Amino acid sequence: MTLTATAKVEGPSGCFPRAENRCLVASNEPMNSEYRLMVVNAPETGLSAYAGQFFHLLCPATATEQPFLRRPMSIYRIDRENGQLGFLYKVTGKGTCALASLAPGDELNATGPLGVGFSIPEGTRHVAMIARGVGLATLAPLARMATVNGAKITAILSARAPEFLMSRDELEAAGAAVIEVNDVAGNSSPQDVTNRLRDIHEKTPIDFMATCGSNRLLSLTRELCSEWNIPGQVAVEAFMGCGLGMCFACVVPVRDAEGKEEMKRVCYDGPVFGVNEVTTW
Amino acid sequence: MTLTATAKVEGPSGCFPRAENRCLVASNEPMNSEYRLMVVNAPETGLSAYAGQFFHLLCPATATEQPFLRRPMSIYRIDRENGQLGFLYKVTGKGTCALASLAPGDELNATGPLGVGFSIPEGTRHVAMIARGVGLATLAPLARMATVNGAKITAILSARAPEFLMSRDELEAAGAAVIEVNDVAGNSSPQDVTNRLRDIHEKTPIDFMATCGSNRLLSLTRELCSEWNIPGQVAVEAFMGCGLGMCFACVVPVRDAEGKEEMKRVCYDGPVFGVNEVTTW
Amino acid sequence: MVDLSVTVGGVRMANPIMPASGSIAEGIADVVDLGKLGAIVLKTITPDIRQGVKPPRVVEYTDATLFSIGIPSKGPDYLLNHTVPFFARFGPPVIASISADTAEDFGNLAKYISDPRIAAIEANISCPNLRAHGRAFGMDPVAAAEVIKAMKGNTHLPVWAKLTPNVGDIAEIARAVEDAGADAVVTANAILGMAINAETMMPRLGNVVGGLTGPAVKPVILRMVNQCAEAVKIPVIGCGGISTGEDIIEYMLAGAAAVQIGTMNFVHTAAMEQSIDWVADYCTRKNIARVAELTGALQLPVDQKSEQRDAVAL
Amino acid sequence: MVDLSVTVGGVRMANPIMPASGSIAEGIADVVDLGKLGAIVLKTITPDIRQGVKPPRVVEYTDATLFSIGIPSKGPDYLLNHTVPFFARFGPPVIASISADTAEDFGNLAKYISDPRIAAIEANISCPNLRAHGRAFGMDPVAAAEVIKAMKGNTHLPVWAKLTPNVGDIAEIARAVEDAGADAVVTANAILGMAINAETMMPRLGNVVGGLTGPAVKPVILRMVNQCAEAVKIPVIGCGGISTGEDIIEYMLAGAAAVQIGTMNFVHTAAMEQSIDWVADYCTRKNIARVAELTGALQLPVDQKSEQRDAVAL
Ligand SMILES: Cc1cc2nc3c(=O)[nH]c(=O)nc-3n(C[C@H](O)[C@H](O)[C@H](O)COP(=O)(O)OP(=O)(O)OC[C@H]3O[C@@H](n4cnc5c(N)ncnc54)[C@H](O)[C@@H]3O)c2cc1C
Ligand SMILES: Cc1cc2nc3c(=O)[nH]c(=O)nc-3n(C[C@H](O)[C@H](O)[C@H](O)COP(=O)(O)OP(=O)(O)OC[C@H]3O[C@@H](n4cnc5c(N)ncnc54)[C@H](O)[C@@H]3O)c2cc1C
Ligand SMILES: Cc1cc2nc3c(=O)[nH]c(=O)nc-3n(C[C@H](O)[C@H](O)[C@H](O)COP(=O)(O)O)c2cc1C
Ligand SMILES: Cc1cc2nc3c(=O)[nH]c(=O)nc-3n(C[C@H](O)[C@H](O)[C@H](O)COP(=O)(O)O)c2cc1C
Ligand code: FES
Ligand code: FES
Repeated sequence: MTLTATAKVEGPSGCFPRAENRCLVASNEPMNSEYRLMVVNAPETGLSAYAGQFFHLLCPATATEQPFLRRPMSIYRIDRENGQLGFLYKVTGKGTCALASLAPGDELNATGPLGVGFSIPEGTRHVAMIARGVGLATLAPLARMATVNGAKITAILSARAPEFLMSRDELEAAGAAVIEVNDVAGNSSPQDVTNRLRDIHEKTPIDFMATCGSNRLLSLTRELCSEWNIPGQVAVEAFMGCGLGMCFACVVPVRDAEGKEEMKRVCYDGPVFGVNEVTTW
Repeated sequence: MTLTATAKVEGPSGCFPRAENRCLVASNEPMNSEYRLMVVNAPETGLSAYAGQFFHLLCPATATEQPFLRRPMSIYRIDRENGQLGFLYKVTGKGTCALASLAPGDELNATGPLGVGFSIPEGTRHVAMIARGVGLATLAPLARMATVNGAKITAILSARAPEFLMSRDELEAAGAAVIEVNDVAGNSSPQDVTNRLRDIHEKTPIDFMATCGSNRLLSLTRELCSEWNIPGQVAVEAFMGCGLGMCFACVVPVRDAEGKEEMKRVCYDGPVFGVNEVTTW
Repeated sequence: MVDLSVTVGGVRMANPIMPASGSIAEGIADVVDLGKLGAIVLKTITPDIRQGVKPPRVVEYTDATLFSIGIPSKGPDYLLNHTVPFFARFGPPVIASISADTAEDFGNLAKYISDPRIAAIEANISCPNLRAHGRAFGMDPVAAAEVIKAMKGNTHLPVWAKLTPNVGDIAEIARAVEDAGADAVVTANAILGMAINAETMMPRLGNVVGGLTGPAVKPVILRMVNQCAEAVKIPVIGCGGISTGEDIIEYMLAGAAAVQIGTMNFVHTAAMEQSIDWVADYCTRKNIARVAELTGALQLPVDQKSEQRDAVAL
Repeated sequence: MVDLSVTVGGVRMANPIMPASGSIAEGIADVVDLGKLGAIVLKTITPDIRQGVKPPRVVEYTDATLFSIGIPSKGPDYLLNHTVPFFARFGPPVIASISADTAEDFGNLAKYISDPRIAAIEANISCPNLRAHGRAFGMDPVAAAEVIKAMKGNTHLPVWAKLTPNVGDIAEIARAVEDAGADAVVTANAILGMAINAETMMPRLGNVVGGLTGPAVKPVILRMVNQCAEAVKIPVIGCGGISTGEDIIEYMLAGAAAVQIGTMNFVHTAAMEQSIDWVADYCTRKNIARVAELTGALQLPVDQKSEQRDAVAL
């Protein structure tokens, strides 16, 4: 048995587990030159989100951008006490530029929670998560999920340069041991990270791994998982149309245990898959 | 000979008498519950406008409105000393709502000056103008044009109710004698206005009339002009595509002296026509 | 109380609003009360199992999308054992949609899925006809009619012909399928389009071409609905570019008996429910007792009737 | 320095950018330096004098317009005595555009206006063919070919065939006009559309239907340009939905040898000039010596070539 869908445990009991949540922006501040954190006050349904799920955000029209489709954003912070959700996003193009224009008090229409998130197998003692870039946003709530389940968590955060490292505080508050690596310091190569993980595993055996945000980190996670014979999960990204499993735009090839490939929907069958299920993305 | 196109006298001498003027909004304030006055700092080409001409305004995209085409607005104020243009506009739909969102310091892209405006025949001694609603915006600069040409000007301003009357100061500053009538007071019927004009004409003969903004005012102007055998002009409105005489969307039937009808472009052949040229609009 | 019910191509519906094929799946039931819809139209299935085309599968425009999915299909057994039971429990009539490589295969598939839980079968004839070098069945009146005949000969369920807009004269195709026995036409599927990335010099879609859908196509499809409604006696179901109740009224005035909403379900899951309410309010406000009265109620000024209607004169 | 020049359908141009027929008139010379354009395409004229259709003549969408003008025309004498001299003085080649009710009239008009100041004649075959109940010449390969043959038999000037997009298979029409001797095809005119006002229950256009133009039509016309370029050897001129230099690159990659900009001239008079600069910068940045190299340079991943290209599979 695995512990999945926190929503099913803590979420609202109505028949509509997902909704177009009309949230109110509480803050929307830059974290560094590329990333912003948007915190919103969300209705009950929105707050039933758990790690690895995402919301499909309606990006407002601005003088320069009129995004038509919604944009998927992982849930970065779930603060049920204060009724708030947080999204950590990189300002990339049309949609995220438009999101960046939202001011406190503005409405954010957020459909969700969507997708199948992380599920930490029962009895897990030590979770290792490895995130880079946007992947951080996706993995952050996993720390609290692990802690709640009585597991220890080690988080390796990777970035181009130290100034792009984020969320140490967020993660430590959730009980994670945080290790930061970056390209400038030269300690973020797959080999370096693998060595670090071997050291950690030596001291406190890792029995579950999670990753997101880089193909190279996925490869090394997959290798270590198979070496140590433990489960591992990855959150996958894809261009989305609907976010609700309806349009089949977001498919990736997923391999079952027998190696048979099938196109699966990142938004509905994922975004979290087993590290061995995902081939390329 | 008639005195037309002030632009040709005072305008810039370059080969491009019209331009996409990049103006800066100086102010954009409500005048009453329906109308706003936008004053912008305009480049030289824009300032060559004269009474009866218009600009084709690019309306900014907002969260709720994305107007695609430009919107035509008569030039309401030409302040060459301060390098400013003024537009008096009624907030009606998409485009004008979007205009209303502009704040001081924002850019307004205004193509113009466009069209053929009023031309006061040389030797004119007494101009009578009759305006209602939006027509006021179009006729206001005529007062200064008349004054500059040494003519006296009487302006009859008509409105639904006294609170919708505007521009008395603007007109008086330009040297006009202003008479206000409105539906609530019950002195704005065509009959009442005609009687007023007859009285005025009796004292100081009117030798040119101009009108805009109401079919009924056009009819009475046409009748008085033919009765007194004086010229009269009217500024006409039409839905526009390009504003530059290129798309032929803005046509109205125009009758020549022999009564032959031809479709003419309001934006290029007009918007000002002789009162006898225009049939319906 | 306004009577919103309509009977369209053998199917009685509580209101004229349904999803377009391929625009909903099980996931929508987590968000929307499907019981309120006029009908529930399922995604097209094929006789075989298909994975669809290579991603990327979507390109976005200001108010349109270009999708190329390639009709992934789990086949007829999955439809009957999973999809139909899942949707049938909500109440509204369930409309299946099928596609196949040949007219005979359309017929066989229609027979195979003829099931009392299905209220009608939509024939997606926008898909490639293997016998005509991959041109859509719906581009040719003869091929389109053959599909409908093959289906009508194999099922007692009503058959709706979903036309492709990628034709010169859609009325001709509508007449052909009417003559072949179709119970309604759905006008229309997506408009064939292409997107290129100037920087990479490559197509933006894995499949190079895709179907343009969403608000931007409304003027084109509205014109086609009007042309079909003038050409045939069977009901016309409007589909393409509809996002609001106001759009629905426009389609009905142009001649549609009912409508389908597609892409807008991806952006606003509430679009269908909200537009049902809007249509009801409109009828109340306009004193229209039965929504069905709106069908074809467009007012043409007398002198407009004779003008150029079949060609662009700019 | 990038070589922007192209030779298209018998006309040498300094760059591949020109206005679409009907999108400029004398007024633009007050704002834009016409000397910079690749060519100057004039509005369509007819043999007779016409006033056009009843207003309203334009409806606006988020990024498109629906115009119905009806080709007001002052006839060929006005063209030769006023329009041509006005535009010829700016330098770029002047392209006339003609339309008529029958193929013979196209031929006669072409002959009448064959004048050394005109570099080529565009045949606007989107207009109604009186012999085919008002359906456009361009909807039928035979009628389209007849028009081109009639013109080619009557003038030594190059003839460009401006196709209508309101067809199922535009490549077929392109091949027909190529066989008939056309020197280039222009792909394409406006897409037939309709607009209804739900409140008044009336059409929004005086002529009921009109032509959809502007950015929203780009994916559809881009696909048609690609289909035409694959079908014929004569140059294809892309027209429809172009507003920026980036759009022009996309059209050239899809197979266009040159492009025409229409509706965008109404919104941004600077659109053509700015896009010439953008294209030059793009070529410099990409190390492309001659803009003509871009024509048809779209990169197709190998495995994309075999996929479904002629039908929508969603
Ligand atoms: C499940 C999921 C969770 C995500 N979580 C986060 C997050 O927490 N923080 C964050 O910064 N980003 C996240 N992303 C990526 C984010 O959705 C994209 O960066 C965003 O859509 C880019 O939109 P844009 O308009 O700013 O960029 P543009 O590049 O202008 O987008 C253009 C088009 O490409 C699509 N697109 C571009 N990049 C992506 C992408 N990576 N994934 C999906 N569609 C894309 C957009 O939808 C749009 O249609 C997530 C993606 C997925 C699928
Ligand atoms: C030469 C000229 C001068 C004008 N001067 C003024 C002025 O000084 N002050 C003022 O308040 N108004 C003026 N108008 C009218 C003004 O242009 C319209 O009120 C405005 O275009 C409405 O746009 P909207 O988007 O707010 O309204 P909407 O009703 O949302 O417009 C919808 C569509 O209708 C068109 N449209 C609607 N009404 C008109 C109209 N009367 N004329 C042209 N197109 C219209 C718009 O272009 C648009 O395409 C003038 C019109 C013309 C032709
Ligand atoms: C992602 C997607 C998938 C679709 N799948 C199908 C399908 O399986 N069968 C079908 O007949 N039409 C399909 N369509 C077309 C829609 O049913 C509809 O005809 C089209 O989207 C136009 O409507 P719209 O503008 O409201 O989206 C699909 C459209 C989209 C966008
Ligand atoms: C107002 C208007 C008038 C037009 N007049 C003509 C015309 O006279 N002859 C012609 O061949 N095309 C005419 N067209 C079509 C354009 O030349 C062009 O094919 C179409 O607008 C698509 O290009 P666009 O999307 O860049 O506008 C006209 C288009 C518009 C909008
Ligand atoms: S985004 Fe539509 S199915 Fe995943
Ligand atoms: S608005 Fe285009 S000609 Fe007047």
